[in-house]
Amino acid sequence: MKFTGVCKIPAPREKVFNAITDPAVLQRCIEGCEKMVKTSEDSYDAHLKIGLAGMKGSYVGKIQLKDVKPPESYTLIMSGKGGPGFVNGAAKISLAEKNGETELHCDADAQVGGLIAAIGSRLIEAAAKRMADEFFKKLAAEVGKL
Amino acid sequence: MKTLVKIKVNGVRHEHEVEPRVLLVHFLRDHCKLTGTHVGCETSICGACTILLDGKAVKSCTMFAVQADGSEITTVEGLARDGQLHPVQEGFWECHGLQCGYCTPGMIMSAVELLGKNPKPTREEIACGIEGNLCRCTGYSHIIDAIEFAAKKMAKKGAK
Amino acid sequence: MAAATKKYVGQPLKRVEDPRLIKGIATYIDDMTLPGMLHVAFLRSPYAHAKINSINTDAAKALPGVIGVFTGAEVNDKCGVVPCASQMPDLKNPNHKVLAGGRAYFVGHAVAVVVATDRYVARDALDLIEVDYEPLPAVSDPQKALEKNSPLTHPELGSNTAFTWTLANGDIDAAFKQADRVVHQCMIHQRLTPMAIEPRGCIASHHPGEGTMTLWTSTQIPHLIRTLLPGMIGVAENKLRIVAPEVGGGFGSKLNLYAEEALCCHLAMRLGAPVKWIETRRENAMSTIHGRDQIADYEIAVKKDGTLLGIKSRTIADLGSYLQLLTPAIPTLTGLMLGGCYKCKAVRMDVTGVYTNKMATDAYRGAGRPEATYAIERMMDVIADELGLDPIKVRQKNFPKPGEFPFNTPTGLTYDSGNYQGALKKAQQLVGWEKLLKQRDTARKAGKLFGIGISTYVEICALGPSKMMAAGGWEWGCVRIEMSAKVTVITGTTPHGQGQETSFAQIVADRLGVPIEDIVVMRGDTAVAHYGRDTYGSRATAVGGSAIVMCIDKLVAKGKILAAHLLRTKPNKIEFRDGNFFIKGSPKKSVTWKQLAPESYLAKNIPPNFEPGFEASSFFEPSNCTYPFGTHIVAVQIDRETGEVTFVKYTAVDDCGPQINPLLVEGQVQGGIAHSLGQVLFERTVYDENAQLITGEFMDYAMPRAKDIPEYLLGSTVTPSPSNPLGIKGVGEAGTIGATPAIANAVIDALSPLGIRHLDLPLLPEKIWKAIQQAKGSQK
Amino acid sequence: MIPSSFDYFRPQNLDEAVKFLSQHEDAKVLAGGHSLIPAMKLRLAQPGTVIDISRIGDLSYIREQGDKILIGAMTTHHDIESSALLKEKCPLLPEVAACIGDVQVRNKGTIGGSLVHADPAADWPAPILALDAELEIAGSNGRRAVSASEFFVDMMQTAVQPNEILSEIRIPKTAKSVAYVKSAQKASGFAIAGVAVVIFGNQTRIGVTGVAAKPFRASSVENICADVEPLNDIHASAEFRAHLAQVNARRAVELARSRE
Repeated sequence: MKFTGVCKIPAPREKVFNAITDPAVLQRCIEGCEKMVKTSEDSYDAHLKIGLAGMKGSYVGKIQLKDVKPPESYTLIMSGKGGPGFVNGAAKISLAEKNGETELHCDADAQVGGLIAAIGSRLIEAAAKRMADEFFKKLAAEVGKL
Repeated sequence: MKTLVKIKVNGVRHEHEVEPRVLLVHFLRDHCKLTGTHVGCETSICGACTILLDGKAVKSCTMFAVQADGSEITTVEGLARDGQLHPVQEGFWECHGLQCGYCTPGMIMSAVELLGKNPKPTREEIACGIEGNLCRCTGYSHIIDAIEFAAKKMAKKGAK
Repeated sequence: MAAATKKYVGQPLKRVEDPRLIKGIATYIDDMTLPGMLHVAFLRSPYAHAKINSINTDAAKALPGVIGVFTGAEVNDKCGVVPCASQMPDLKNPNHKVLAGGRAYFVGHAVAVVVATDRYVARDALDLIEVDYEPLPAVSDPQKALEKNSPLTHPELGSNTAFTWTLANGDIDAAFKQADRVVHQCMIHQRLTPMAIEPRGCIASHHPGEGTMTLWTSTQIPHLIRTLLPGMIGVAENKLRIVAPEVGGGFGSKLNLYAEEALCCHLAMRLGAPVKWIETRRENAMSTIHGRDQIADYEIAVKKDGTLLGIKSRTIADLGSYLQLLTPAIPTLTGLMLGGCYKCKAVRMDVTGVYTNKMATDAYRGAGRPEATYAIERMMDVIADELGLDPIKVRQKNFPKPGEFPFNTPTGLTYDSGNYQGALKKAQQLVGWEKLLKQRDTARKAGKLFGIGISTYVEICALGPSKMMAAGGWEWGCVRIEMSAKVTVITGTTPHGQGQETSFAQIVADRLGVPIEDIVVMRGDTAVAHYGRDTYGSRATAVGGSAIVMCIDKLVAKGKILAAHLLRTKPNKIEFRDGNFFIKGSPKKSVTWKQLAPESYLAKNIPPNFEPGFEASSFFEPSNCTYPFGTHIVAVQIDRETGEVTFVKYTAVDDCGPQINPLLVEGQVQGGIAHSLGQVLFERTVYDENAQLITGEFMDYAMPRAKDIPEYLLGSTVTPSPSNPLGIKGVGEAGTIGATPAIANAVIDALSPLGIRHLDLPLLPEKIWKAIQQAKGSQK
Repeated sequence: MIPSSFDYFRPQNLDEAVKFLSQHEDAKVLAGGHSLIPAMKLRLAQPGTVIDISRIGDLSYIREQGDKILIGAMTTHHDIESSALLKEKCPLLPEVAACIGDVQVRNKGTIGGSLVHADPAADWPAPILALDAELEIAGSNGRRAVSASEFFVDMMQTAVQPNEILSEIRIPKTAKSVAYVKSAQKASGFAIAGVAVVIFGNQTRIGVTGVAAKPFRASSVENICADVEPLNDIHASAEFRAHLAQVNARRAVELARSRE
């Protein structure tokens, strides 16, 4: 499943970059992220409770930041698994500054497996998109707060 | 944690202490020992588990037994009376409306409900009436024949 | 041979097996309970390919009610590998174990097994097992699997190619040199899920005192399992009893010995208690065999007038991730039937069997033959289209005439008997051919997309002579006239819906001259039916029924000896008719089975050297397979805007030889057509590019429903087969084999005015709509 | 096939139900069960508490009140399909009900359960939007009403909060000039593109389901999907969904007009 998203955040690039590489901010922006623990220089363990309506699943995942090039880009590698299946993905995040605003590009490729792939096929793409929208919305708010 | 569930099945009272999560179909099969009602899927599609709950066809795999507490259920085992087959059962036998027989109890229960609501269905109406029941053997044509046969038989009986 | 008066044979009798089924008192596997029985549940891999670093079962083991939790490390060295009966030179076999070891290689691969006192507890325990998977790259597309840099399904095999197989007969190069034209088309035979409504399941019970094992399992092949299981669990064949109780549909998916069956036997021994496993639908969709899945390039060399000269095919067969019983054999059956019902001097088929990270493919209704028939019958239309000929005339031109049988095919088979033109003609009459053509003209003039499709098919059935089969192609039967003159018939076939309890009783009643009510047919239990080769490949009545006929002949011969003794004459003076043994010319001097049977069992007044009792058993070895054939004609209309296909007419004329019970034959044909209709219009097993299974439930795998079924006009012709004493050809797969190309051809014919020549199955509304859009675009 | 364990409550009335709901954080309301139970059997949903509202008798009714018809949230699809009152005064609902699932599903499944589950491919949202229905929601602070357009928030998310229960659906009476045309997903019967049309004089109102993550009111008959991003899955591409929505809208309008 491929996913591309763009959002504009009215803040300078450095500020946005710092926010999206700060685990505390990430935790607040990722819907259902209950815990995020740093395990090494650029790796984190995350506990997520995500899903749709009553169909929530608990996932335990690892997040790793790779090819970090402040303040322009990095790649977020994540793998998570839980009762209903697993999600593995990589998202290339790049930031461009225009007129004091930061344009965030997200190019993600995710693999969904297990029950969620089989049962939720028609919902997954839309759900992922919704989660991303939510993430961007919260991120903009977070950056505003900084 | 267990709850007492009382259900009248085929005219006989059954009372069993079960967990709330026990599915009605398992209550019937495992606790009442009525294994004519079958399970073919878990998403409420195949209809092999169809029973009559207070006269209405429902899928017993998509109900908890506690939900049926206090109700009256008819399963395929309860259709024949005094050794006399129900006309729908007769129809299935006469018209070769079954092969492996696994979907048959559910199919028969749906047909019974259909003929209760619509005693003179067209072939198309019959097909719609059993849309909630999958059969992999017969290709349905003989099942439709069987239900037509039953409708005629029941009309004759009613006329007498 | 016993003289048979046809009192029962040929009658559309209702089935003797039905009362228990319609009353809901039949016994399927899940209806059985044994004292002290434990329940088994499997944890299955959500990954298409992953290294298993560790499995922690502590929490699951600690759950009250859990008796044991086992992983591959604990059971794989105690159980043999899942057997594959088809031998092929250079076949690479990954030796599939009962549980995944260090690696899971398809979604649904069993990774651990739980045994508990209750099925609810067993399910709960699955959630408590922690598996550390390390995802590995997976391959889903068989064509990509053959590319150089593809991930390997089994790295230790060094390649995804499991085998290559070539069938070559006749001078193919010469055929193509002589051709006026070479017609080419690539076709995809999509993956399908058999989806018997009853999922699989089994109960294993070990008796340590005797050292015996009983396995009740929802299977088509208890006897083959008894042959193969010793190699997996180490219990000798003569200590194994396999029982197929009532079986809720098979369609080939239960023509297998699966890992779960062997593992349940092992667990029953290990834990000293009977164990039961019942598959869920989702498990059934991901870890019971799938069918079809071939991608093939077909080239046919033809003369201008439509004469076939040579057929070439290069086929990629997607085997999935491992070999089940017949996995590699399926595409070879395709090869054998590639010539269809046509004369053609040269055939060449090259098959590459490929491993991918998916469930194994194997025999699903038709097993390799629907691919062949679909290919050749689709190609006949493409040829007609390219040459501007009438598709019926092209077919007729290449039919062997009735006098040309037995007909040797370029693939090395000998078609037993046939009258292809006869079936075609009858189908045309039945459908009202000329009127139907006019109806199409009128519809097209009104701007409608209306199409007529035809298929003239031949199939290979009644499998088959033992030289063609891995484990024997004979069949066993036994007939016993009891002391009471009631008759017990035991067949080595394992009917599971086909109705042989009735059709065999019909055969026996006529041939023994006893009332059909006095006959019981037993099947499916190796303790009762000692030997058998079971039910698949449309073989049960043709081969199994013939074994029964042999038994009857023996009993009648024996009856004559005893009758002669009682009537004080010589056996060669005794005639037998309708249950009466009488002295030739003096029909009043007679005895019946009712008198003979007690005499024989009491044995007080029998001739010298006469063996008491009345029981005969026989192994019947067919001289050849049978080749049923027929013609299906279909008319459809397509909604131009939505791509929806609706049936206007469906006519089929099938020739399965003499019919024992026309009602059952009709049921088989209708059921078979429904499988085809599903395949042509909507069924497909979908794995995504990472080999995740998307169609894992009835929510996503579309099954035919009553509303989808057209009204049928069915007919038959009768051409007996010389391969067996009944002349029967078999009918279990005819519908599926004949219907697929007919329906597809009708849809393509409807689209042909737009310039559309071929679309791959399934012909989903969206695919049709897109093709219409494209055609419109290119016409502009 | 087997759900995980839960505590089960069967309240006698709506107030009690709402009270239970607010007391149990991990609770789900069980109505007809045809969305929740399959999800529980696959363990996609594992509520700790299930509150069965099916015995609350005063939630199952179809009655006339002024220019409206009131439908209790626990009314089954079948009761709507066969209601003489609705056939006469709001024929769109019986027409839609007949398209839902199959006979057995319609006998047990409820309009309220389906609406709150808010599956983007469910049938009910289309007529509810086209009719501009009003939905009454019960919570611990009494009852509130929302309009159909406020009700559907997102995919599987409605205005009904976790501690609330949908109690009633209020629909306007209409003429016979209504129609529902649906392209169904072949396997499950869910809508790929379901279009409900209500013609009120010269006003045509169109509700669309199955096409996007959220059901919607189309602003123009000519371009049904102008404002939405169609879903994409193995059963239909976004392009095909949009096309079917357009075709079905035209057909539904024609059908509704023919009934005028």
